[in-house]
Amino acid sequence: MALIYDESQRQIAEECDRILKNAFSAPALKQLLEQSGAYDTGFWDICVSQGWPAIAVPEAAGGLGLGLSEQGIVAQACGKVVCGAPFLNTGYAVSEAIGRFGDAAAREKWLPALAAGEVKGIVALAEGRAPLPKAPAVRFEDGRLTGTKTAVPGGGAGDLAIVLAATCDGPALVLADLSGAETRRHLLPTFDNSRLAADMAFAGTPAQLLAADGIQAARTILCLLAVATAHEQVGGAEAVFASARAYALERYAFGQPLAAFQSIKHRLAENYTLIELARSNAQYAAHNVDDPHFARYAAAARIAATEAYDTASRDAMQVFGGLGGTWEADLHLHQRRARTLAVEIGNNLFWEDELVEELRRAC
Amino acid sequence: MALIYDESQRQIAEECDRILKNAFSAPALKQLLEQSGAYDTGFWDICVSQGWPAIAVPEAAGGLGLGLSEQGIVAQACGKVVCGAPFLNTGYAVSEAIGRFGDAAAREKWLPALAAGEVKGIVALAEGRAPLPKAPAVRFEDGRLTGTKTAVPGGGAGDLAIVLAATCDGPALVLADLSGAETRRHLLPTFDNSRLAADMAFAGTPAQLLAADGIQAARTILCLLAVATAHEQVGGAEAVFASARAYALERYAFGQPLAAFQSIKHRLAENYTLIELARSNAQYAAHNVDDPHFARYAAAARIAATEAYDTASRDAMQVFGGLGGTWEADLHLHQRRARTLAVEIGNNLFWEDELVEELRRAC
Amino acid sequence: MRAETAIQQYRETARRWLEAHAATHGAPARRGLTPEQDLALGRAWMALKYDAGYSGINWPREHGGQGLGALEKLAFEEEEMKFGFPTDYFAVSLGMPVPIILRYLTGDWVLERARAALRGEEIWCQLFSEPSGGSDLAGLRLRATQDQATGDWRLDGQKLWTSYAQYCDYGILVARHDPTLLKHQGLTYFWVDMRAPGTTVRPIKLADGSDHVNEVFFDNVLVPDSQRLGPVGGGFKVALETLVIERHHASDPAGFGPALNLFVREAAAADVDGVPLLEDGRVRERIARNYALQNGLRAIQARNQLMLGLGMEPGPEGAVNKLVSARARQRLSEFVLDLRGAAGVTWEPSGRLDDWVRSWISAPTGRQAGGSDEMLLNTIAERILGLPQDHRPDKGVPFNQIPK
Amino acid sequence: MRAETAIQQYRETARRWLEAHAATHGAPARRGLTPEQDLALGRAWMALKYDAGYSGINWPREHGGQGLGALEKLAFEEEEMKFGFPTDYFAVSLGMPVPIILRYLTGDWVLERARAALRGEEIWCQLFSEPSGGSDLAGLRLRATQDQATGDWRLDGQKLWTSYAQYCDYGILVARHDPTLLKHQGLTYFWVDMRAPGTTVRPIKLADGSDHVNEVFFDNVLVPDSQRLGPVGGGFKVALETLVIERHHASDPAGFGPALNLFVREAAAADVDGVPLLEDGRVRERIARNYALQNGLRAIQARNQLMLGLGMEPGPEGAVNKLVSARARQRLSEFVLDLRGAAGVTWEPSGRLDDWVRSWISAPTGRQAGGSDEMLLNTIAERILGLPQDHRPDKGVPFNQIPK
Repeated sequence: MALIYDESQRQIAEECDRILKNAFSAPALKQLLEQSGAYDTGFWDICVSQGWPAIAVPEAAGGLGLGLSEQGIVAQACGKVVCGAPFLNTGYAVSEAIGRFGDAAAREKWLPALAAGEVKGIVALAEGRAPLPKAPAVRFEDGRLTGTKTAVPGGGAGDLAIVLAATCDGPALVLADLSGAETRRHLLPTFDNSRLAADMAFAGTPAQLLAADGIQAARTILCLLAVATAHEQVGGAEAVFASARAYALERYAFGQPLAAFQSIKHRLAENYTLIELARSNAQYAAHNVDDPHFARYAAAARIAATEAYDTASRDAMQVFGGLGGTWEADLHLHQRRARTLAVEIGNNLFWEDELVEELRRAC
Repeated sequence: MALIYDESQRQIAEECDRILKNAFSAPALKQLLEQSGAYDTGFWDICVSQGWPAIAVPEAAGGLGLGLSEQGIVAQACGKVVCGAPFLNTGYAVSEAIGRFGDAAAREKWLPALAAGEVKGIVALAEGRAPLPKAPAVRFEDGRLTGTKTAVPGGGAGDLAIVLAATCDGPALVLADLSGAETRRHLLPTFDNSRLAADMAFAGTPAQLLAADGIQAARTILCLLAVATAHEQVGGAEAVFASARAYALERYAFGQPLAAFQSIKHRLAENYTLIELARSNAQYAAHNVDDPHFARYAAAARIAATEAYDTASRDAMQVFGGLGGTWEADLHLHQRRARTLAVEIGNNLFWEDELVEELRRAC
Repeated sequence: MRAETAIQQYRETARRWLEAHAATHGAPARRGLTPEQDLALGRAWMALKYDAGYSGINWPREHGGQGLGALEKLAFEEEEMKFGFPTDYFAVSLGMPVPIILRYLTGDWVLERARAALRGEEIWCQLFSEPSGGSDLAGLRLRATQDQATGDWRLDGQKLWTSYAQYCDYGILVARHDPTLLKHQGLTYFWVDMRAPGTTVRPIKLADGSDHVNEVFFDNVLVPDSQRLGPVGGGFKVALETLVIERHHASDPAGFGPALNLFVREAAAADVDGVPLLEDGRVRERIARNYALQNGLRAIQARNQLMLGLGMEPGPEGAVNKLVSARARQRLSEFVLDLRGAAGVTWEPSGRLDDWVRSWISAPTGRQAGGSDEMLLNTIAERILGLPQDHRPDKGVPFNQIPK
Repeated sequence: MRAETAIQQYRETARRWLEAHAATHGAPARRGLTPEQDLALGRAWMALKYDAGYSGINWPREHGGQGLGALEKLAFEEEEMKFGFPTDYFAVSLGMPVPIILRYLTGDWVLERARAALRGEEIWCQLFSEPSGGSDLAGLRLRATQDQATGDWRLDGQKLWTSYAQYCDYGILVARHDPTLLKHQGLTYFWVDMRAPGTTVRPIKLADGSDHVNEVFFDNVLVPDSQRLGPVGGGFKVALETLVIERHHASDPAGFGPALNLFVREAAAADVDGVPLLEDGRVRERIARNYALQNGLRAIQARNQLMLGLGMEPGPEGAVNKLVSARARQRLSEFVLDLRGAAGVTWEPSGRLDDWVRSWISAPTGRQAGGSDEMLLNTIAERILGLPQDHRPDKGVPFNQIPK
């Protein structure tokens, strides 16, 4: 890993862009918006065939043994095309959780399957408005989970989940096998349906302990997921910003290109600035994944990425004028995804709090 | 009082502008910045000779018997010229406190003197960072005050203060006579010295009770003061905005007036917007001084006015370019005053909290 | 003061009347209706208003109106707005097209149109915007070609963003009759029959799933010269005249999004891991800033109405409403999604005004309709503050030589 | 990787050396000094650096430098910055004027100037800006008139914003030799002796009370033609060349205001009526947003330095630093005053970098120095994003016919 991508990392980035460029289909994505419970299986097949779920899985477990920087590179490419399935980053989070906290049996059982894309990993930590609930309503007892996690991203199709659940000794991080009939999924209608948000009702779902200090373990995984997601957000921001820039150059008003108006120029320059800050934050966090201050870099990356993607998609619609608000213009794909990614793993208020606590401790 | 100024109110406004235009002296104001403890006595003499301290004092007590709208009109005119003494609005607050909460003796003793400008009223409610401290360190017992209020605006020269002070029955609002040797004033060096901020050490200062429910009474007075101050802030914002507009029209760069650049146009248009919102909020609050929702209108006026003045002065300096940051350019008079008025009677965090509590109660 | 009281009484009476019909024609009655059913309810509502004397409140009596002032109209609209009546379909129709034809035409035919429009039986649309640019009215390209023999016209081209065109009977339209003239000089103004052969309406689906704006295509559509309003080449002037007819509308300081008290209520009822949302300074800041903004807009509106009532011309500061309220609505709606946590993504498309997700998803359109932020800022800068116009390379150039 | 380690070692060595001198020449030693004393300390510090081999780090050895790379220079500057050494007086001098004369002149005289400048014995200023506009370099008006007989020049006019001119021995200057030519073509470049008769330096007092920038007046000042750099009419080109010499500086993500951890510390220690400030979401938001911004800038800087070390040209994104850091500094400093309550107004003028009031009061100047926000945004838009230039009515027009 490096702050500047090395040759192989640059190759990964280019290869991802090349592959996804040909696979991207706005009409298909928009079709997914209008139904609940479907995701872009074609997109996911590409991920699997390209070995992307294996990136951060150790080589011994059938993975590529790469790290968060490479995960981020792929996520960024997927973000550019508003990827049609949520499992790449959530699967990474599950792999990391198993790799860091699981026993040998768990690692042997699940990591190769995750790496091969045979098992789709998802993350079910949040409850209600709390990304890391101090007293989860979902309980873990005798190897079984009971209770409901609401609006779990990917919940409609995940096979394996990391779950923050209450035990007699406080919240623990556990690994839940979702394949059986003990788990009921209630798909939610959302403004970004291919994320497969679902309420997950556990009624004796088999699970195993990953970490007894569940909050701390979950926080570690959430930070990793946040950095991977930040890359995805940056990719989305870059793509929607590129659309806005191109449109401003091509479209004329009052006899000159929109891009000649200072208000448009400055808006785009501000967008560029936010995106560069977000990208640099994300790369920096990924590069420093083993640093004692990783948590603050992760929070900074998350905050900057959320602001950049929200702003770039909001402003792109503004640059496009009336056209920007149409179903046809595709910009709303980014508008939706920007917000979905902004709330799925904790809003910026949560991450601001996390960051301030980190900084306070250092004072 | 009216939402649209009537003929007599318009006359007051014009008369104030006319008088103060001739009295305004930027060099004198800048001289005041460089010394502690001096205020613009010439300005205050004008206020007194014009009868402005008498505006809201009842006619029976030697006043003009007008109200908050008129107080605001004068404050707005004074704000335009970065008035060189703080006593007009603080005196109004003291008069209102006495008029609303004082007994007949207090009214007879103090109101005529306040109206005549013989006595300068000031407001000493805050302690530390709390505009309305729940447990003031200053105590009121047996008709005497003990303890210290820090950074009291006008503290360097005030004769009579309303003070929020602890009693056995909780915080009370009291009226303190500052003329004796029991009160020591320690003038503070500030970035806006003519405001006469001073630490006031009370060592047996004679005082009398105005209201036993001190927080509620103080809040009422603070709201009145906030609306008067909002007018002053609007006046300041208008003046500094007018400078920026004029400069942008007159100054050329790249062969065209600054005002032809869209970034400058839009910045000024945004300023105009903030100022119009602030002015309308302030007038609305003054007009509705007897409305049960006055507290929320006052908070809204305060919040909008602080934002407008801060922004207009910040942006004016930006429009002026390098020149804006010079001592000579006078804009820093507004920069300083904007911030001084922003913090003197509670920052916007405080007023946001006040407003939200009002709205919450209605829910 | 007397005028104020009279208006107050008018408002009270109207409110009582509106309240009496809210259950049958207001928001509750509209839940679950198909668009066709909703339109039918709207027509019924218009007829009801007509019969009760609440149609064309500030129109002259000889045009079928009530002969009252802008103030009565505003008072009624403000009250009507609160109940969610199905009036959207008719707002443009009665706001601009019908008044302008009443100004340019005389006789029974036009009076009959006015009556039918007031009763909701007929709807008129305004065909100004084109794909070439919503902000640049005079940049339109739709061609009007005059037959030298008959004097009649043929229209060819496309209009865009035409609200409710799919339901409209007639429209007003500006076309370019001569592209070799300067931009503003080559325009001519007509009214058209939306059912004339060659006219095609195609709804545009918006990001929020709604489709009440349209593209309208004109393919060799015959328009008799008698349907021309104003002289050949006078189209721009008539268009500007049209746009200023409806100077005083009731506006919504919430930017036509959910009311702020809904936000306060939602935040007051919620917590994050036991900490009440309303205790969070960030939530408080949003509430307070939005309240101050909306209160400022209400104050401006109240003052302007008072001035109207006194026969004075309201100040120009009303122009800030749409700029700040639409932007603020967008940010506040976004923030609501944040506060809802992961479940903030939940949504089923609806047309409901109290739906924060709809408010957020349609906000970009809200920031364009009636002028983009940039246009509004320019308008404030130029018209109110007297700052110079932007550089305009299209000035003094024949239309067909302007860079596109 | 090897290069990275070598730099790391260079940095460590430098830091140890800097630490050893912090007490005698750094921030603590400067407290309470008069400006003259501080300058004297600065000169002593420069001599010390020169003797230790830390002067002109990336200058060629033949010019008196160390012959190292930009990376070593940046590493040293970043470390040096932390201790508050009195280096301000010399930054411009060594950054642009001396390098440009070294490029255009040869011989002992110029080498002697370089050595004296590196040792802090002589200081050079840059006389570019004028009252007519800081942003518009080529709009300058100071006249240079050539004596047809001798070929020498007379300067008449005024420069503005010249940093530390009151202490300077020499300066570089652009003047207009022919106002009938196009704006960019009528300029010629000179070096000048700041003590030449007719030269008057007048310090400008800034809002924060400081006066290290100046007006410089030229009244019929004789400048031999030998002091011309580049051809007559080539002044704009030499000026641009000057501006790009110092491409890579150590920048400060706090916008040269107090460090963010000072804010966190202040907020962590304070409460409002018993509620800790750091619990307030509004305070948290400011801290977190500023941290994310500064961390992003640090990340860009770290990456660019790595690239320099690898012999690659850093990306253009460094341009965002000054734009966002100066703005953010202004807002954060304002907010600190808010948090301090009524006592937030307390202040005695000081030059201390950890003074939030000074930071706030001087922020407007910070947002201008090195390019206003508007210019920086234009630069990003045009140079990085490839968007069109603004409308430029001054283009293609003789200078004396441009509207002023």
